[in-house]
Amino acid sequence: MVQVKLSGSFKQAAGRAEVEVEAANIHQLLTRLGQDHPKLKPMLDRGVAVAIDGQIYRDDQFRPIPAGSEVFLLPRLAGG
Amino acid sequence: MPLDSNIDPATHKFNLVGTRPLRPDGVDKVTGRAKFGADANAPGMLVGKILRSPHPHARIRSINTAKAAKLPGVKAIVTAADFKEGKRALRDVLCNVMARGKALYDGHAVAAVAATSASVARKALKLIQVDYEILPHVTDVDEAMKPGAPLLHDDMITAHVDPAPKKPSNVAARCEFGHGDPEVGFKQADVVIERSFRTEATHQGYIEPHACLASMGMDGQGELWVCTQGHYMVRNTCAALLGMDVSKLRVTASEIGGGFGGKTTVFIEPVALALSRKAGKPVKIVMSREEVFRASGPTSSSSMDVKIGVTKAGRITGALAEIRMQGGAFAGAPVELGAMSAFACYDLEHVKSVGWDVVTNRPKQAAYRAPGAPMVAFAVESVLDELARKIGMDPIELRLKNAAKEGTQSSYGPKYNRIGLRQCLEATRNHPHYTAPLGPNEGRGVAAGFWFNFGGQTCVSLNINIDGTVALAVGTPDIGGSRASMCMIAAEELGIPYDKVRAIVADTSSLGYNDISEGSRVTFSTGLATIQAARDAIGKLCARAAKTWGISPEAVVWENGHAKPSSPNAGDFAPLSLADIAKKAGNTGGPIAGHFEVNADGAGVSFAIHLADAAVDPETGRVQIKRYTVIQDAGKAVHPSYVEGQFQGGAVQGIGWALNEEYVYGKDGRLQNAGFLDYRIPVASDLPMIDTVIVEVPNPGHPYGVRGVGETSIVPPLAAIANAVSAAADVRLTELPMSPPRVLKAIDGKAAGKARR
Amino acid sequence: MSTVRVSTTINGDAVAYLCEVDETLLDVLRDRLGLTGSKEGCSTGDCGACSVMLDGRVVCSCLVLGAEAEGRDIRTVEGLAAGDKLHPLQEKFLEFAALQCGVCTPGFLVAAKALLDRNPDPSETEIRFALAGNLCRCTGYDKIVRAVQSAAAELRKG
Amino acid sequence: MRYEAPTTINAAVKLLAGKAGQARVLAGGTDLLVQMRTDRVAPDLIVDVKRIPAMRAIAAKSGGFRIGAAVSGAELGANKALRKAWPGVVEAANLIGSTQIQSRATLAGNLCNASPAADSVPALVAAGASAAVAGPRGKRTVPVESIAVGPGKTSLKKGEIVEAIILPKRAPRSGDAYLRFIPRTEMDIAVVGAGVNLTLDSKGVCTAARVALGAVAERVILVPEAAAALVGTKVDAAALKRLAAAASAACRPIDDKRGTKEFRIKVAGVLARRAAETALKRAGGSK
Repeated sequence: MVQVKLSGSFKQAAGRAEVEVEAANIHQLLTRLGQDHPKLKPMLDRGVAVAIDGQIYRDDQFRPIPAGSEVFLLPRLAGG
Repeated sequence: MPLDSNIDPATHKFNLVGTRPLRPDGVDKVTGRAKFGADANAPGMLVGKILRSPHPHARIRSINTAKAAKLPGVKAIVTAADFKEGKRALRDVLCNVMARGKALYDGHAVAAVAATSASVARKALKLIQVDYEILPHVTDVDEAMKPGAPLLHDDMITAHVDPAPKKPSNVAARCEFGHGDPEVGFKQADVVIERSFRTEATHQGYIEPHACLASMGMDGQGELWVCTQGHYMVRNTCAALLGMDVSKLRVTASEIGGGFGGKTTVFIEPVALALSRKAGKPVKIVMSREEVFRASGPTSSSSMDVKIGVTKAGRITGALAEIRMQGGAFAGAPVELGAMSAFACYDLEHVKSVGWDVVTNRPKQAAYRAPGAPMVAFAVESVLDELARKIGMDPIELRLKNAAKEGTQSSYGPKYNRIGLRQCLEATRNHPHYTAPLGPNEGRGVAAGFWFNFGGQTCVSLNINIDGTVALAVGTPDIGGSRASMCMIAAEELGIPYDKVRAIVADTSSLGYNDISEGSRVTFSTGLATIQAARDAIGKLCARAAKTWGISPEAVVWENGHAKPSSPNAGDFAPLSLADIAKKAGNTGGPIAGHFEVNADGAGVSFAIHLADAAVDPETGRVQIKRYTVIQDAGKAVHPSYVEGQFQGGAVQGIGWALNEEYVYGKDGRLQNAGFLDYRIPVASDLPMIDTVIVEVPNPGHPYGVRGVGETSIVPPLAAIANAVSAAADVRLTELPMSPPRVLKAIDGKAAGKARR
Repeated sequence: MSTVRVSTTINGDAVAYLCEVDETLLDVLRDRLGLTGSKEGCSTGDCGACSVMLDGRVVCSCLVLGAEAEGRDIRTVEGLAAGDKLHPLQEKFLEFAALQCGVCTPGFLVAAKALLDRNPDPSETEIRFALAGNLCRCTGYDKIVRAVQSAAAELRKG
Repeated sequence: MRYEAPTTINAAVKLLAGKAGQARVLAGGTDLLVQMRTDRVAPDLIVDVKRIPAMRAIAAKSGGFRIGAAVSGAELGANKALRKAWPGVVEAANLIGSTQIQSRATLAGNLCNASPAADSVPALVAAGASAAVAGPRGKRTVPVESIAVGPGKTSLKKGEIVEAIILPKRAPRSGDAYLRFIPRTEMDIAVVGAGVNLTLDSKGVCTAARVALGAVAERVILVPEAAAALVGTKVDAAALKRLAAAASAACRPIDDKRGTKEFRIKVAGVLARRAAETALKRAGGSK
């Protein structure tokens, strides 16, 4: 199980600051999150990034999530 | 060397990385040979020009192009009807490229012509009759949020608000970040300061206007030459808007005359392609400077409230920011990034930032160097400056007491990896500038800044030539000297001289997809891919040597540009140089090339501290920057001259934003200053030298420890200068730009206030 | 619109062209003569990217009509190097990394040459004011000013 | 559109007075070409006056100077005698635009463009300069302040052209100065401009003064009340204060993208005072 920390808008949508999902990589994580928390779905569809132990992943959907790592959901970043 | 090995940048002795060789595109750029967007021509080429709405908000009842079409020399006319209304994600891009139903800002494109000359094209534009129904408009972010404000989009329901609003508004979305409860934090504080701030929209101000040359064949295959930060993005977007197969459009990135985020989207490119398709001839479009200002993307203007509490001992107990940004006529103001970065420099228990993305009748904003962050840093760092004064603490001391470090939970969520904020603060405190004496009417300001830095999709090919030189193909347009850095990196890995590598920016048909050159990602991601492509080639070179020697590839190592047996046990063979192996490549298995494709993640965040001395003329409000120092963590500076250049360039853009640059709209909703005369970017005589200190705290996510450096440098200057000006004038400035009338008003207002007391 | 026939000298070579009355010298250089080294950044004389020498003085070629060039002497960035030898200003711009995107560089080089022709030993302030009509958005001018200082010193050595 | 480059003033006047429709004089071109490019004017005839020798020269004339209408700012700046006699006029002319603009821009062009913010005009008005006008009905000489009548509008009749600017002979112990306010250090249009010209007697008492302001009204204005504040004084602090107040009081500016009314009124006084201090120093007096 992965403990996903949510803050701000994600927390509001999910109704809590932390959710648990069964996922071995980012792709599974996002799929399950969307299924378990329909209110998160539009935000996930708009694009999100996932931070695993402080490293932000924007694109790498099959990045494995090591057991016990700190996982955070973030909006997808765009730059200048 | 194992392919994924990271060297320790702190102890590793580099041959080239960290030196300052001449850039490979340099001679072309000092002799006028370099080809920029507007420098290409094609036989039979037509000139494309765009008709733009003079109204900030108007319904387009009809467009009559009949008269223009009859003008001799006019070969094609297009309107929104000529573009495919495809995927929803591209709807706003399409509507921005060519108005559909309504013109949403002064300068919004409504039609375009291609003609045999510029003068015919100009004449034709005057013959196009557009029947407008003028609608009420709004250009200010706070006005646009009010109930009853003129509505831009009937279907805009604010996203991420629970429950969802029933009625449409100009507010596209809300966002929120943070942890803890600021209200609890404020109760623990000895001093709490709350202030409101405003910043005006500024433009990236690249000197090269948007330009492209499109050529569509009658077989549906197209070529596009364009100045852009991302030619793959241009290809994919244009193909979608024109209903083409991606494979049928080849886009070549010209030399690019500045972008700073402003060339990360499309404006004229789909129009030129549509005109060319219709006319059956090449079409060149070059924006005028006025068009650049009116119709390409400036950044957002903002309105912000910031509240921070500290103890007398200098510990921040609570921090709260509410940020409203207008991003022009379509959703997408960079308020999320602003809200995320607001308090990112600090280690806080109770922190919250809320952002509102608002639409107005202005051109759609485009990314501008650390989008969203500079204005929010202006607000936050101004309040911190005031708090430091209030509790009588040195401003760097206050920041050091609260600085984020490895393991800190960032205000936007995740915990930090290894970061260099503390090192930057300490370097600032030890810099002679920090304690240098000030003259009369002068003030010193300090501010911190943060930027995320990105990675992204990247693809690199490295071909070994027959003579042992190397052709390196990258797919990220070179916006600040990246070809030099990539040649250095490839040569470093291969162990050959710098001038034996030549880097090009490949076109979209020659190399796999690359994300845009944005988010300070190029030296990080393309550099990372170049390292890996070189290591891929080295593996192959070693295999060829092994084959030549008849030993196992595992028994060959690569050292200083040569393949060598890994130990005496492996055999006694004279080392083979890269050139030796290359010469025989045709007989040992064919061409040798290294490739790497990656979703580069692991870009390290970066922090900077800026120090500014400003003199204020108390009688006119005029501000002069007397001294300026940038201290920033680069992780590892590959080419220090270009790292310094990024520091200096960002600082000076920030100086412009702080002092004089602004979009001025009249009551009629029209842009008043669409030119370099009245949109005042800094000139050489406005500035002192910009001193730089490169701090190197390696990024664990990169083999050399590289962090992006391009954007962080624009984050602190607004605040650093505001703090300097506020100190010099002895009154807190809360609105940007701090133009003379605004500064003088503040000075006079304070004097009047004192007189009343 | 009437067409004007013009004979002039560009980078030392005799050149003849036809242009329309409202075409600027910059339009002529770029579109008719293929000399695209001079850049159009604003077309209002505010950015200096189109700087050329006209009878020994630096001008914005966007503010000169093509028709005015009759019998004049014009020098552009393309004429700065002598054969295969770069001018010291060009060399110093490279050495000091005084360019990032490079689109303003031709204008800066022409304007800096005009300055050094008249004032071989300018102060930093004189350099900054002499080049105030050339906008650069990438560098913050620091490295440009240093390159000009160094080129001036080099040229003084002769 | 037609381009002509006559070599005599008579030929230029003839062309301008002809039935060509809208005709424009091209001297430095730094305003005209911008106006053409931005579609604000579309002349039928352009008369380039730079090939008229008399208009390219600076001549000494009855103790003063006659500056041809096609003399550039750079050429003015290079004329030592002129710079010595009228430093305020030359510094004003040399403030117009960049080095590049200086190679082209002219005093006469700055005057005839009739912008209220023209940098050289307050200095010329303060200097008591006049304009030599040639036209189909002959020649006349008028004070420079009578040329502009409003933004972009002049009192010149069809076919008339300013052929030269005339600066009078200098009395001993005279000094002039021009200051403008711009947000940057270069390249901006004046938000306020102030020209001051004064003469002292042997005791350092001001015997004559002229003060002119730019960018605070529909055209450059001469402010006799401000000059009166100086005459009869040693241009001391009290006189300067009265000068500043009179300058501010004479302003009738507008709010625009370059500055507010309030700002212009206040800064006009500040600049008039500072310019007077410089003029005083140049006249050999001391504050």
